[in-house]
Amino acid sequence: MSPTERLTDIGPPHYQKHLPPIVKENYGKWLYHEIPRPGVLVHTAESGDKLYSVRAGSPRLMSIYTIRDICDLADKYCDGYLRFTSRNNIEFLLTDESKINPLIEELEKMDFPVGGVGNTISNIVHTQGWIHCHSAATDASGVVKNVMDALCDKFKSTDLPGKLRIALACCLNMCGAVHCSDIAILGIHRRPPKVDHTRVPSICEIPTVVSACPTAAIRPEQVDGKQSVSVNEDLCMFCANCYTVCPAMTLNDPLNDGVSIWVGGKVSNARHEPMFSKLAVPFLPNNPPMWPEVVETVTKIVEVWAANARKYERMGEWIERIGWPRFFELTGIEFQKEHIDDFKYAGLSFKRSAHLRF
Amino acid sequence: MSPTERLTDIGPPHYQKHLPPIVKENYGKWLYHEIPRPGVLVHTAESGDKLYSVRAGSPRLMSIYTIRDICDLADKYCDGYLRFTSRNNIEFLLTDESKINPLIEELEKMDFPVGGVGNTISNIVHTQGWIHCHSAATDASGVVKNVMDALCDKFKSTDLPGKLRIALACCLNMCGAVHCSDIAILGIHRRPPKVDHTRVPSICEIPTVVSACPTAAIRPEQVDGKQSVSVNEDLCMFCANCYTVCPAMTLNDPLNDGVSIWVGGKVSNARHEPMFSKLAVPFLPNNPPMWPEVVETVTKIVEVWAANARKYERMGEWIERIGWPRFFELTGIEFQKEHIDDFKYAGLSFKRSAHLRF
Amino acid sequence: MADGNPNGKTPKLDQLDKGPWPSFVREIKRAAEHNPMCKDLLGQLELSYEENIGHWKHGGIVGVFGYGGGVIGRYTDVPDKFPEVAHFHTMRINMPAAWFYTTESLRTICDIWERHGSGLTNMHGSTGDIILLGTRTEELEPTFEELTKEGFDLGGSGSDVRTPSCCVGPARCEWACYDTLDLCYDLTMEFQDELHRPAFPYKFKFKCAGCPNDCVASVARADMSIIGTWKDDIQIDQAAVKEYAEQGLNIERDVCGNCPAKCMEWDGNTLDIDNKTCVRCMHCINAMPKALRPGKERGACIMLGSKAPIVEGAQLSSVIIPFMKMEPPYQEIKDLAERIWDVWSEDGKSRERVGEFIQRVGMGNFLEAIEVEPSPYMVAHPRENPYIFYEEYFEEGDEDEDEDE
Amino acid sequence: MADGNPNGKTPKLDQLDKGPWPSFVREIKRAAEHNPMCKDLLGQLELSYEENIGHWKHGGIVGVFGYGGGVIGRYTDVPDKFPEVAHFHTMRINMPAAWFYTTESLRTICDIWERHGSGLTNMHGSTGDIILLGTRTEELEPTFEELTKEGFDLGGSGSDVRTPSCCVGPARCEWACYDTLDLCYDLTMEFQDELHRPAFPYKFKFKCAGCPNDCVASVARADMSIIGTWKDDIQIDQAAVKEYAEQGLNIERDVCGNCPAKCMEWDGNTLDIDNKTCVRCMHCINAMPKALRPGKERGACIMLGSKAPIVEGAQLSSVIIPFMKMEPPYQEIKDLAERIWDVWSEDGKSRERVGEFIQRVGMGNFLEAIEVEPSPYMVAHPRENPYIFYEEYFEEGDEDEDEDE
Ligand code: SRM
Ligand code: SRM
Ligand code: SRM
Ligand code: SRM
Ligand code: SF4
Ligand code: SF4
Ligand code: SF4
Ligand code: SF4
Ligand code: SF4
Ligand code: SF4
Ligand code: SF4
Ligand code: SF4
Repeated sequence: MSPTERLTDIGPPHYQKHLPPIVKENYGKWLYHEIPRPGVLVHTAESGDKLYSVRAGSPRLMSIYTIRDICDLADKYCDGYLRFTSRNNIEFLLTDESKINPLIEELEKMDFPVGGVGNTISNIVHTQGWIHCHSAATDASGVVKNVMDALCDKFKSTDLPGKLRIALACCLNMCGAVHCSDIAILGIHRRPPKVDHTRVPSICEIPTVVSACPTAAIRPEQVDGKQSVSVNEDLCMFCANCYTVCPAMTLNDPLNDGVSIWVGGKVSNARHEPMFSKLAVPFLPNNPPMWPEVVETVTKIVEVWAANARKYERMGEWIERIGWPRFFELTGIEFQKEHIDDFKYAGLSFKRSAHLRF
Repeated sequence: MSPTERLTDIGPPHYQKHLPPIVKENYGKWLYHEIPRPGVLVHTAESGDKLYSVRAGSPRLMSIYTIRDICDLADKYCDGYLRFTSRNNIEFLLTDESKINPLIEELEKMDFPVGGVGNTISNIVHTQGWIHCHSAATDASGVVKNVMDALCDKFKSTDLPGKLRIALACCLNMCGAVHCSDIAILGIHRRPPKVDHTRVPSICEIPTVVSACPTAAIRPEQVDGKQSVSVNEDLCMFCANCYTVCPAMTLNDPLNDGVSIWVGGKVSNARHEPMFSKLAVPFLPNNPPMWPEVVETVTKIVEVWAANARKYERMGEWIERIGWPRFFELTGIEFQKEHIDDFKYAGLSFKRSAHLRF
Repeated sequence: MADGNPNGKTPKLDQLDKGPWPSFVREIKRAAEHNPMCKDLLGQLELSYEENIGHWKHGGIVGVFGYGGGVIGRYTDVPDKFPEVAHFHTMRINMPAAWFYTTESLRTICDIWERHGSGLTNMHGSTGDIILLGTRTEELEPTFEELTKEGFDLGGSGSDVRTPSCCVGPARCEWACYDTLDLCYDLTMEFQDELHRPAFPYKFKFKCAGCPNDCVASVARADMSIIGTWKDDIQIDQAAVKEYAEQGLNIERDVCGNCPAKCMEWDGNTLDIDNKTCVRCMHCINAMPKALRPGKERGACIMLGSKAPIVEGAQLSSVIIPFMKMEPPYQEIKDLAERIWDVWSEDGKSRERVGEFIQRVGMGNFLEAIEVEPSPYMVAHPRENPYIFYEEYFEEGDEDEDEDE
Repeated sequence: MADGNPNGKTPKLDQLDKGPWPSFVREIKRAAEHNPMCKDLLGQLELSYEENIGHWKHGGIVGVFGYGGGVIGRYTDVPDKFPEVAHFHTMRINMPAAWFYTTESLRTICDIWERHGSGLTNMHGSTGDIILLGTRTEELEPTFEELTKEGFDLGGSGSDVRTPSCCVGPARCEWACYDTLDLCYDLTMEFQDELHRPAFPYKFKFKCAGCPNDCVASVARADMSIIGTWKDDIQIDQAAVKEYAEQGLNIERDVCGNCPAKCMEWDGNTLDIDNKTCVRCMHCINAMPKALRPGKERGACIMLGSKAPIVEGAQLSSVIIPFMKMEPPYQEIKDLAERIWDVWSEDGKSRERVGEFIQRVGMGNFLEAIEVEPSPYMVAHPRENPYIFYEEYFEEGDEDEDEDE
């Protein structure tokens, strides 16, 4: 058939079609909110109407069968409306307060934890990993499952100093935009690309490959008569940008791929301006299916923060107050050469004052 | 004569030879200090001894005849001891309190202003300018004289919010290390080097010249048979580093050389960490002998700060509290394209949050 | 079957089938009961867990007719072992603004995906799309046809406008300073062509947050971050403030003490805010939602350029327009976006995000090109280095006249 | 004479011969009464004031026998007009530590300069030297000979150790955390050869400040900045604190309120400092010198790398050793300096300051080379970008063993 007969460029359905009546009626007229119990929000409107949101954790990777179960719940308790959050949690929108507890009971029977509201740990924003991406240095879903299993009680509580946002990205492309998270889990390579000289000439554009390298580690090179490239391994910091533009330069390496941990980022403007996450642990091994080293490290950091931070202090704000030397001391993490920036802006991250805590 | 007979490598005289007895006796045993009147410090030692320091402003460029006058005063009032400060002021060290006022009277008769102590404007750290340097984009002594004439009363007072440090450098080499001053006056060029192709080949090392340029604006070039260089004017930002290594590439330009004004730097660790000065005014003309535009601008900035800053607030701390938009509003200085960084770290100086004051 | 799962066993993955957090393994197994693709997906994943390496080939270009984006091609590198995932493409479906759904529309999508795909999804992808995870090339077009009939369209991928997203905003939040859902929807519809037909140097993302809390992390991951704010004074209900105090909130320490602008004073009776100094960070409002509210003169701050680290290092968006009214038809922001695209498409290098482009050409030059006046709001502070590309200078003879450009 | 000063007149400069601030013009005129060089200096300066341009040629290399530094060669570019400044070299004389003088020694220098030079000086140069301003090449050696006889030596210039300087410190300051004068003198004597005979890629400056107030601006203009500090608790005299309060100092607002670490509490009776959080900024001590004093466990923080902007942009020094005891013979810091010089001289490019060198090779590599362990004290924060040059990795076969280097 010809494109003219096809529907294209229709865009998403209009949001209003998907808003529950109470939202339509009080749209833009909300007055304030409260948190009556973990996982539940009550928003009160100028009209006096009250909207109850029950938030449940989700694995993000869901089968249509589970989605249908969720729809059944929404039909039963929310007149057929629900939403997802920007961190992939499920929100059930109720108008009848009395239905909250029954809904929560059913959710828990179905193994959906209720929480993630207020000063707590919410769901982990994450990416594809070995489920769907060619570029992954670690799995996403598996690591997330293990970490959330360990932190699930904190997801259900609201007694942390402030919000704690964890994100995971399985490679430096950082689809999870983990670079501004309280705790970031980042898949990393540690070996240079293996150049497949038989395929480079046919499937890669040499100039593109060469210019893709931020450290100019890649040079054009003749390999038995054919145009290919060579990599100066000393200049390579394993970003995999070359691989993104040239499938014949893979960095995946079962022995040396692994996970790095970053801390102290935030995006909200509340109190402190947005901050990037900073390197906490340069390398932890991929150790499926449980990734115990990752779980242990993340849990330790969370606990030290929870025990020491003041009310409202996000991870980065807390560390700024106590200083990095104390952070490493309290978490028992070893400070290494890798922690010191040596990329473009390196000098600006050096300690350029005598403000010292002993 | 042969070097063996000569005295060399003897270094400076031992400092102890130049310390007044009261200093020797109380060396390292000072307890506290007070500021009994503008320009005077009293240091009390554990022994109870009191040392009175009277600080006088100096032009820094002094003839031996004036130095001898100063020595006469030191002989008369200080048993033949005196010192200079890190900002080129003269300090008379007295043990007899009753001699303070007579000394100050004599100093004022000799046109030496007494002050610079406490929360005040001290002497202007500066450089050679047209008095002695080939590289100068403006004069040093002349500008300093005019600015200090205008601010002399503030040198003599102690009622400013905090210390205010002004420095001048006559070119980007910044011998005055003006880059961390509350107010910096910086001589600047605005036109690319004029390459003298007749001299470059003979007196300059082409590779050195080429590599001296931070923006890679300089290329080797054959000019009527001889090796010389060409400058891509679009890439030139007038730093004059090429001129420093190659006298045949002068940037001095009577029409376009001038002065830029920078604000908000500090070096002490008191309260805020050390800060670089930031661009306030990109260009003011060289207008000798009085440099009225420079004097007016600096005075205006000082007055706005003095009127608005809180106790202890240095220029940069004050601006950080009120925000840059308000600084430009209060001083009436126009914000231009030039104010926005476009060098190496540019992006880091952009406003990367929604922290906005309206 | 292959090593990795002798006769379909997945001992490693099975260990993730338990624990308090909902299990993605259980989801795949559940789908595997109906769909062989998912069985092989499990098998391949078990193999990855054994070998510590992924088994997907570098994506090939596949898609639906007339679109340049919306589909991510994916093929296994062990087709002999797992033939069912020989093709395993994902489709990105543009979600409704703020991820509100009727169960009816969700079920419709599930039904379509049951007919044409693996039955697995991501609710949602990091950009915000509904991710339909895993299908064969020949199923793309039919799936697309059914989706569009039901009123759904593909999202972005490749060098195009990516699916815009927004926070829940006015739909359920008392702090929304503009209508995030409406702007998000309006921009998405206005730029359908740019979204489906990649014509830029690289991807371009819009994210709309209703206030400085930035609940869609726009400042970190949108080429254009639109963050609600206000110009006038914070609305204070002093009585309600007192109530918070009585209920035990330490206003002095926890509210005033955390104010980044140090512009609040609490004398035990009244809360005083110096609104000229307030940086609109939201903290005090967050801490006392019943007592404080954003001002009434509302709009948004437009910021540009955030992105992940590849390849010049991660960037946060920075202010380009400190305050813009946000009302339909949103012409001002649309014009701004198009001026930016013109300049960037003209001079941007391939795979250079707009944030990297600005760094390379210089903010000052960029502003001139998009016809926006420089403002101190755009900088944390003016330049610290003296390397100024002066453009104005005197020529011999015009000492007395104005400077030349 | 030439235009610029027909028959010696200097109408422009004359306008700077008045005003409340001491006039450099008056100084030159005064010297001009005895020395023709100064007459021509005036004339040339008047010419510069008329033409808005300097009239000095790019310096040539002149000096005293056996030294590579200490003299700055200077020649006029209008010798026909001002023959007396055909040569106008400056000599840098190493000042006594902290610029203390007996009038006797000052007079001696004046007398020598009267015989051999213009009679003009800078008290002092920005690096700290006594600057003898203007003489002829043939006068350099005789001047040097007389100076050394009187116990004075030249300072540094060129790619050598520059004249170290220090704050007044223990000589007249209650806050000195180490003996700045003694360290300054000791380093100067220890490194005489490095000071007089340029052998480095570029200049290297030492500046010694007795406490974090940094009264010699060492953090901004020394390749090695040595800043006094303490490890234990700030000494508090509570009674004296109260006195300040009674005399009207608002301790809550002006002292505690300005504490960058927010680690002080004043209840109207006692001042409490959380010394584990205190960043040793000096503010509270500065504000109440009679009540507070630095702790007793004193030493210095060693910082590296500050410099002016040419050519990679200005730098501030950064922490390399957070705390070092500072006692004669100061072996530890001397060894550190020499290890740094070895590495820098070996691998540094020409005209690359040590701070720029560290940036180029990377702090981590630099630390390995100078044998200093990495410490979190060296950074404001760990890296933000994921571009890590991992050096350790596993080889096939050693899965279970430790990692290789
Ligand atoms: C539902 C959601 C918006 C959406 O469209 O989906 C949302 C909803 C609310 N956010 Fe948010 N935020 C949501 C993601 C975010 C994000 C984005 C993210 O996490 O990726 C941020 C930025 C986080 C960061 O800075 O890294 C975010 C930073 C905030 C803040 C600032 C917190 C802080 O102290 O930095 C507040 C204010 C507060 O919590 O007091 C806030 C407050 C709120 C309020 C109270 C707004 C309101 O009055 O309704 C809502 C309930 C808060 C809660 O869940 O505790 N919301 N909020 C998102 C729920 C995600 C989830 O499932 O957990
Ligand atoms: C004499 C001198 C040291 C020397 O060896 O010559 C000196 C002496 C003192 N300084 Fe300083 N400072 C001296 C240059 C500096 C410098 C360096 C400079 O200006 O180039 C600084 C760093 C300035 C900056 O941050 O840009 C400096 C930052 C301080 C501070 C921190 C002020 C602040 O709030 O940032 C204090 C503490 C205070 O003033 O309360 C201080 C305090 C002092 C005290 C009170 C120390 C003491 O107890 O004796 C001395 C008298 C202060 C005064 O003059 O008000 N001194 N002081 C220098 C006098 C220069 C002059 O003639 O004006
Ligand atoms: C599916 C998704 C991850 C997820 O599981 O949610 C994803 C998956 C991929 N991203 Fe992404 N990105 C996804 C959101 C993001 C985000 C987050 C966001 O949009 O808010 C980012 C960081 C923000 C940003 O744009 O900088 C992101 C930054 C990247 C980058 C780095 C771009 C850069 O300029 O730094 C790449 C590399 C590239 O573009 O070549 C990339 C490339 C990719 C590719 C196409 C792999 C590749 O190199 O071609 C991945 C396909 C995986 C697969 O097989 O399915 N993805 N990617 C997200 C899109 C789902 C959706 O449409 O909702
Ligand atoms: C005399 C003095 C200025 C003054 O009037 O006080 C001075 C004068 C010159 N400096 Fe300087 N510098 C002087 C202190 C400084 C300082 C301040 C300091 O040492 O604390 C700095 C900034 C700190 C630093 O070292 O970065 C300084 C940074 C420079 C630079 C830039 C160096 C850099 O790495 O960025 C140059 C250019 C060069 O070295 O080629 C320079 C070059 C020069 C030259 C030699 C000009 C040249 O390009 O060859 C000047 C000779 C002028 C003349 O004819 O007399 N001068 N120079 C200062 C030395 C007097 C003394 O010994 O006490
Ligand atoms: S982060 Fe990397 S590996 Fe993970 S989905 Fe994105 S591109 Fe793929
Ligand atoms: S991985 Fe990154 S640094 Fe290494 S060669 Fe490829 S592009 Fe260059
Ligand atoms: S700042 Fe420039 S012009 Fe001034 S003395 Fe230093 S080098 Fe010469
Ligand atoms: S002045 Fe600076 S930028 Fe211009 S050519 Fe010379 S070295 Fe390059
Ligand atoms: S960003 Fe602001 S308006 Fe939007 S949901 Fe979050 S708090 Fe509400
Ligand atoms: S919004 Fe933030 S800055 Fe403004 S008053 Fe409240 S806390 Fe302070
Ligand atoms: S630096 Fe510290 S010790 Fe030295 S003079 Fe200044 S205040 Fe005193
Ligand atoms: S020295 Fe500075 S940081 Fe420490 S307590 Fe005093 S003011 Fe606070």
